[in-house]
Amino acid sequence: MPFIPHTPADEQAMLEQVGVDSIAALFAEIPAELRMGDSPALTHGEAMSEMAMLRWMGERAEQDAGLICFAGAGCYDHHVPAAVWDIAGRGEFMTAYTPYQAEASQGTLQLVFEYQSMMCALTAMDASNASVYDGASGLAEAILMAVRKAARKSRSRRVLMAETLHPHYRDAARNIVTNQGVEIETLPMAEGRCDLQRLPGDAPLAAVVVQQPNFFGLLEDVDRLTDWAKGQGATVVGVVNPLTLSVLKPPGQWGESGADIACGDGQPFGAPMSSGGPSFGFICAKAALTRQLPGRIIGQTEDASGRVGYSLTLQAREQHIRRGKATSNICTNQGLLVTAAAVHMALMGAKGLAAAASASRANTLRLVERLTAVKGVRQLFPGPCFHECALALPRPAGEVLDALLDRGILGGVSLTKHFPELGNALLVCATEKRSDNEIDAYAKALNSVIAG
Amino acid sequence: MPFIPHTPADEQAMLEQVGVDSIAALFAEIPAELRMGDSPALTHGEAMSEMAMLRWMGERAEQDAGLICFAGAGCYDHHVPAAVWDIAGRGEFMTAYTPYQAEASQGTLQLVFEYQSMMCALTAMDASNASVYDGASGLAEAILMAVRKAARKSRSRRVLMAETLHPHYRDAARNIVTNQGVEIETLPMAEGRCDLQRLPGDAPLAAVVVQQPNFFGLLEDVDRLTDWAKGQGATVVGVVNPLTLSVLKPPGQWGESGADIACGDGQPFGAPMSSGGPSFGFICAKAALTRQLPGRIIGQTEDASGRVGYSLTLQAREQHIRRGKATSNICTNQGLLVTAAAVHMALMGAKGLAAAASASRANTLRLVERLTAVKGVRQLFPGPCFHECALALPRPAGEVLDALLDRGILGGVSLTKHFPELGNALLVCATEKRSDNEIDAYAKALNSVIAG
Amino acid sequence: MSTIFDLGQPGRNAAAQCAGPDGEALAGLPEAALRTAAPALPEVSELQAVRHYTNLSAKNFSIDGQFYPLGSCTMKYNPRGAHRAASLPGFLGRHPLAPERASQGFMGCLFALQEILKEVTGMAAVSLTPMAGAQGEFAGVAMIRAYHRARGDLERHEILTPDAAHGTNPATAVMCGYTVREVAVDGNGDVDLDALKAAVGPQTAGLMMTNPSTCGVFERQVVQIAQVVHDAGGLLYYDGANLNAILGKVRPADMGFDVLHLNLHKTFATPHGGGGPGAGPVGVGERLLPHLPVPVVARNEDGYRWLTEDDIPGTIGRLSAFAGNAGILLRALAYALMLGRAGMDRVSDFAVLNAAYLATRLKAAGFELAYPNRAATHEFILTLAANAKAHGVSAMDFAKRLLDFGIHAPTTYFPLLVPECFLIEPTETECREELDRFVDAMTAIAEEAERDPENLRTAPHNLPVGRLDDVKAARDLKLRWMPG
Amino acid sequence: MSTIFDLGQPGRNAAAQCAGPDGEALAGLPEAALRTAAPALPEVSELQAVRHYTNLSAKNFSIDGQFYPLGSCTMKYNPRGAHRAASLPGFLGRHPLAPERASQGFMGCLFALQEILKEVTGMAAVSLTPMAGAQGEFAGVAMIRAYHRARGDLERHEILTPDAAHGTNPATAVMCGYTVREVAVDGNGDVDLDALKAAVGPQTAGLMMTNPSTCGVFERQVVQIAQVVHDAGGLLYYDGANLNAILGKVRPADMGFDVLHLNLHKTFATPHGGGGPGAGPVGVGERLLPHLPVPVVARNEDGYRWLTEDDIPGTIGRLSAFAGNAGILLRALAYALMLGRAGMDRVSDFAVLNAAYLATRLKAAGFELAYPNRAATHEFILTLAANAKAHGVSAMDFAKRLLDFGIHAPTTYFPLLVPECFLIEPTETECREELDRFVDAMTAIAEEAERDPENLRTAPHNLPVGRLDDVKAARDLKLRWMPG
Ligand SMILES: Cc1ncc(COP(=O)(O)O)c(C=O)c1O
Ligand SMILES: Cc1ncc(COP(=O)(O)O)c(C=O)c1O
Repeated sequence: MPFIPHTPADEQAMLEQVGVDSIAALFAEIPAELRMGDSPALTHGEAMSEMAMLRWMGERAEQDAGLICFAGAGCYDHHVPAAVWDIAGRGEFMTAYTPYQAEASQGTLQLVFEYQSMMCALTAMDASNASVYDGASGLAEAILMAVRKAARKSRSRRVLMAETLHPHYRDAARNIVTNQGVEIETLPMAEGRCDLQRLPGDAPLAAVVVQQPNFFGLLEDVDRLTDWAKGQGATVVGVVNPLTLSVLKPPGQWGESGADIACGDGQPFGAPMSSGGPSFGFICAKAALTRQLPGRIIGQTEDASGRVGYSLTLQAREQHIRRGKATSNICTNQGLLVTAAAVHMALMGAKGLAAAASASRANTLRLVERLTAVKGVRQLFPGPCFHECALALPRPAGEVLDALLDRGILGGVSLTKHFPELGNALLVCATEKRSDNEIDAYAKALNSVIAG
Repeated sequence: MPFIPHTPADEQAMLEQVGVDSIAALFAEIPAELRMGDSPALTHGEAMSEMAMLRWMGERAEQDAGLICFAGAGCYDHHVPAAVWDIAGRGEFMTAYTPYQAEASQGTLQLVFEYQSMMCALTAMDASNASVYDGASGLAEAILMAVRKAARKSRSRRVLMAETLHPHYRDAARNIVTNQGVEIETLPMAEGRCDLQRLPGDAPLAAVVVQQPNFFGLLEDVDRLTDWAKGQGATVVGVVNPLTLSVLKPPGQWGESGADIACGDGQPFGAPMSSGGPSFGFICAKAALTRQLPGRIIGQTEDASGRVGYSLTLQAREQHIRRGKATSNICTNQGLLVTAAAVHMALMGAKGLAAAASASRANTLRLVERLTAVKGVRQLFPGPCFHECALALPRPAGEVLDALLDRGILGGVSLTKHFPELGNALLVCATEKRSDNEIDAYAKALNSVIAG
Repeated sequence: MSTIFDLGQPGRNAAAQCAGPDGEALAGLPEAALRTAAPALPEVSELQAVRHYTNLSAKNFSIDGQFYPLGSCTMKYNPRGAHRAASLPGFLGRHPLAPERASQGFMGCLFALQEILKEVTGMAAVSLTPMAGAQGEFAGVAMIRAYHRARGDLERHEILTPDAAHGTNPATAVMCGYTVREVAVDGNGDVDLDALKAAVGPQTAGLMMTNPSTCGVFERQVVQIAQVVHDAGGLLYYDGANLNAILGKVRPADMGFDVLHLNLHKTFATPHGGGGPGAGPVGVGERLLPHLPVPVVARNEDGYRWLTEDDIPGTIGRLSAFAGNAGILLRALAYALMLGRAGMDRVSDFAVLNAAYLATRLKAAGFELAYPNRAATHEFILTLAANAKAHGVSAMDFAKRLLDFGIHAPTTYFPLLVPECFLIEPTETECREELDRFVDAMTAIAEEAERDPENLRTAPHNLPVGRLDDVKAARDLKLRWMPG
Repeated sequence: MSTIFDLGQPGRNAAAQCAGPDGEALAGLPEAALRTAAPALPEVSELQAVRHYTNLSAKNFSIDGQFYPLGSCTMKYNPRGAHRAASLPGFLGRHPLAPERASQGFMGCLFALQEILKEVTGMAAVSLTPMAGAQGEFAGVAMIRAYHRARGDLERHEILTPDAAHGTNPATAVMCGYTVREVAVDGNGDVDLDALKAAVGPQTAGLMMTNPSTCGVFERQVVQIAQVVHDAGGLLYYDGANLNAILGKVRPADMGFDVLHLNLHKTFATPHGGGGPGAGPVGVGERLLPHLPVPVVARNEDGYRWLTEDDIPGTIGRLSAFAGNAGILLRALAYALMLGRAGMDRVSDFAVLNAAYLATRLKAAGFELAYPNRAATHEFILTLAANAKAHGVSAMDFAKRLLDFGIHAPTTYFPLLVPECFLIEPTETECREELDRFVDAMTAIAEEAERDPENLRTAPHNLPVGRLDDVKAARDLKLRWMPG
């Protein structure tokens, strides 16, 4: 019996102890008419051995494998130091539960405390939680924080969101927060960046949400946006790629007094692409918002003899204590990915992260240079991009991507679905992992696709 | 500086403490004329980052990858439960040294004690060491054990080795033991098995070496061979594939009183093929030979308060104590592979090992059936084989193997080099990992190669 | 233990991880957009980092190291083979936005999992995208909301839950814009049917409950409850956290539920990771089909394809950037494949046998069951109220002392309605000897409670730290490392 | 802790690992060849096995967990990246007998490693096949033997070693059929040149030594020694265990050595695995080229190919079934690639700086250096004889007490000629703070030796077991688990 240790003798002895004569008898309280009957209506078949399962899944994994990845759009093919998952994959981290029993969970607790410290350093914020699901759902939580804050002042439930924000983030956040009557408005873009000419001026805003670098890989004028938003009494939410914060100004320092909340997806810190999950969402905030944070937070404390230790703190924000009055319903978070991220940051250090960010940008610049040398391909928007860039193609992006697949290349992400008005637009990215050869191969392939 | 933690400030402070003004000064005792000079004569180039190194090695690994393996001949493509290397790869096992400090090494020590117990159970022997390098060099050690034993009785240095033994084992053992004046004679084969008609009868023998199943996958009459050899006063050394011992009679029970030494390669227990290494050699012996064993042996003992613990024992056999009088020069062994093997055996249990052995045999039988359906291909020797089988081909084995490579198949091992007298002979093997589809693919490919 | 920050020295780093162009890669970026000082991250060598985190890990209890009978959490063995499967390069290297044509292997896996989950729940369709149980609850309640709205039924503003419900249930209802009304549970752990009848009305959007309930007993009136709620026009939400008790025995659909989530990190054995990640797929009956969250995988002659907003116009939409915790879904599928049809049934067989055995033995050892007249399901509740009264020791003290025995404490003080409560869930992957060890430890602690209660109150004694001061943690907030 | 056997129950198993045809697969095999009873292997569940070995692992010191200044063993950080590289599926899945055409990637790696090792040693050729240092020694001495025999020089039956030599040196000589004569080392750790001159003669096949010597000092007369041995017709063997001290500084070939082995598990940072595996490649000068053990990788226009007995007819032959510890060789190559040319040089820079710093600080703390007039190399020796005399505590007691501080003990009682000896090798991958911690611990122990020597004699006190009775282990031999 896979994963069940009971021998027939165990089973017999245990049934005797319980005082019943069959396992079926243990289910006597279930009304008979509800029972599935003797043979469960499952059709998925005979048990596979581990070996057979690995073969079955291996065949499927193999089917999709081997593309050279030039897609980004919120999920990036960065190098992960080998030590990261050797550590995070240790049973002590991987198979522990949420650290409810602090004394038996100091490993996870101290690690998350260290993670919180690192994230605060990167974002220039005062507090970090222990993770939310991902960047998109995390943005929803950040908005709800702002709305709760506004409830005590302007009572506004209006949120202004940049059109240059990742469209999936916009969708997910909207799908979540509108259930609570939050209204989302869009700050339109001009040439791929927030149109500072079209800032609304009428009613109070609970929050303004800006992404840096934005969905197109372009840099927003976050200082001006922050200052303007603060002038409107809004909470400023910066959606950031944490890797870029190794070289870009941290949200806590945007404008005169900094954004109030920094959130985003931690995928660039140790999470393989893995079809987009698991990664983790992070939320960091200025001190005034600490008690509005959703989810777990770890604090440092002591035992009776003064030894330093760590435990879950401010639990009165959480569902298991406050139930309907909690700051969020989140319970299980993305702990193991935070473990990986902490080890990743410790191994990379500020220097390693800056090197990876810079190398990604250098590769993307080279890629753009090579691709725009192909006839009919040009950079879609003016201005410097970071490590993603939108291109205009002479043919529909979907067709081009399809043809590139035949050449073993995942050529980027088509912008057609979310931005049809941009024409044949493609978002490309080359991380530090892309070699010159791979970049050349892409350029060659694109050339032949477009010529052909 | 990769892997070196010193900052310039560290370096400076440490040099001051030492009282020298440069690192170069620390090497002052090295005669100047011997020094390599300022720039070392290394040409292998600039340091690669971990990422660049993984790309470089990844490209090379990829070059050789993807063949479906039907080769055996001492190295087998068995399934290794995922847990095996998740455990063996833990830093606590992988980055420890030989357990000289027993109290700080109970993990490794108890595990090896358990390993020794498992190997004794499988081989029906009384004692096991903690490993030697591999099956072939281990055989040399076993022969030297027998010779040392004989030195106290017959003083014979003659060893009779079956021709049906793996030719690489014969070579390696000969290369090692002849330095000590040991003479190796060969027991010839008939139809792929030891020729019982041609047993020598003249002079005393120190040892007789038989492999079961033999190199061709055939079963020897180990009972008769053992009884005969014992009658000659020889120590009987059984070279065995430990996986097959899950179903085959253990060496300790061969004949009337059992073989004296069982040795072989532990690769089928948790070691990936990995170009043939690292795996490990095991040596188990009857009680009378315990003190002749080479290498580390773990014993159970106690501390002052009666707690059970484990430590290296019978160290007076070893080079670090006995120097020139040691039973062997072995120091570093193949510990981590023993770790993997112990976990492997614990996870598989007797039942799992028997299942893997049986499935390997079933697959090999199916393979042989399918391949011998190809015109001109036949089983080379009569009699049942275990999970390897020698085939006669209508064309040179090397050519056939080469053509199979183009079809993604590693079709086995050519016997031409070591047994030219056998003609176009090929040794094939299908472990439990080979699927019906893969076996069919091989048959189809062979058909087209031979027809073509 | 020092923090990783304390181990650093200015300028130290793991050089093999620092590969990048020097300087000019940032050329062209506006000065104002750049960071002026490097972030204060750890500055350690690779060995220091590896050693630090290796040693930190040793301070955790985990399934791989300890018995972990944490009620409601289903801490069962997490097969390493499933981890291996999900870690295959083809899966780890797949970009979430890779075209369908280059994703058939992955999508085939998701489809297979959807089908398996449909079968074990009896629901009409499944969406795998929610990233944990609570997000599944959110999706479920949002669908209930969408359903009522789609019918123009706009007055329903209330979600009912048993008062024993898990905290995520009311919290979720609120996140979906509902108010919550709690319904009492009776002395046998069943919902008070009269109270329920009194509570339902035209304001009722739905009821959220789990079965077996959080009291560790099977809700016998589930059919009646469904009737009452349905009659009032509400829908029934099934919190799948307790599915381990009934896998292969009863399908939530057959109990009358309209929508549910599953916790794959519980029932389907994916590791909890010290807090996550999990996966909380939702299943729906016919009524909620039009509102299923996207993406979902469909199959047609040409293979697998994603269903999006275009295919399900009434969808509540996407809830995350991509398609949920794909890697966790793959682990759950691997587990399901290794169990097979018969294995599903055995999960509940032995989960319940283990709980029943443990309950019986603890009772025989003198402990008080909270619901002595009820059969244990996959979990059961002890109340230590008598011990508390007699010796001034709390369930918390018992819990902390258990840690000293190398056993993780059961869930304490949940559900809140049972005083000094221990919610105990052994799971099917623990062997009898381990359960016996638990009984021995509990017995020893109960004896100690008489002899030396102070030793319980100051426990644990054998762990890296003694009992931690939670009040201080919340009062003198230290949420990040500070130099010096 | 229980053994894995004690955890079992008849009939229990990890069922997901039991896949095979029932019964008839063995049909056709002679009854007499079959086993009559299943072997008494553990009968445990998968969780039991994982938990047992996870918890066992916690009872080990290791580089990943502790400072491990074990002299002569070079316990440096084992890069995880190198482990990852060697674990690439293309490497793990390669069959050793795959044809050359399907092995160019792997063979290219071996060739690259051969070249790097040639460069750092100055030797003319390298064979990677020996599986550890001692097998490298065997190969080296066997080549010396083959050399003399090939020249018809059959009378040379003796190998010289310094009396401080590592035990494998004399043991190897004997395995190669030689007798051993030990040459005294003087009070400064150098070989006594006069004693050497007296010892050499027509019977001398060669001399085995390492440099820096096992006394932790650089043998300054190495050129003279080489001269003496060569003049007598003998060859010089270099034991590469101490190469960490001179990497990038001096090449053994330039010191006059004819043949050597390297311990890649020391100098090239491959993990020691709790005992192994290692890799002990041999390098040779021109004279021994004809005798190199096979296989070796060569490169020509068409790519890489194996050199075998056919190419090197004078070879001492193969020493193992295949091509040595391939996976370890790949790790060493990965390490060398990450160091690059400059990194090689830095290894000895900082290995020596760390040792010199530690020696200086320990001396300042009152400890006695065995060779106070000599510069430390990558390692150095303390003699605790004074402490032993004054307080009745031995180097062993110091060693055991160090374990209580979470520091692995240095090598004790080797080399034997230094009384109460601690051979200390910090390696270059440890940071200064760790060295300081070692000094603090030693200082505290030395103080304790005065105050409470019994506490040293009964150490360790903080480990899973107290000091183990080695005498009992050897007397009441228990080498395997027995039921009940
Ligand atoms: C009964 C119950 N419902 C819901 C949840 C929430 O699930 P998750 O933690 O996956 O969000 C839990 C988790 O502990 C639970 O026990
Ligand atoms: C000086 C010296 N020579 C030789 C050896 C033997 O090397 P190995 O253990 O790799 O066989 C060692 C190992 O400890 C050593 O320290």
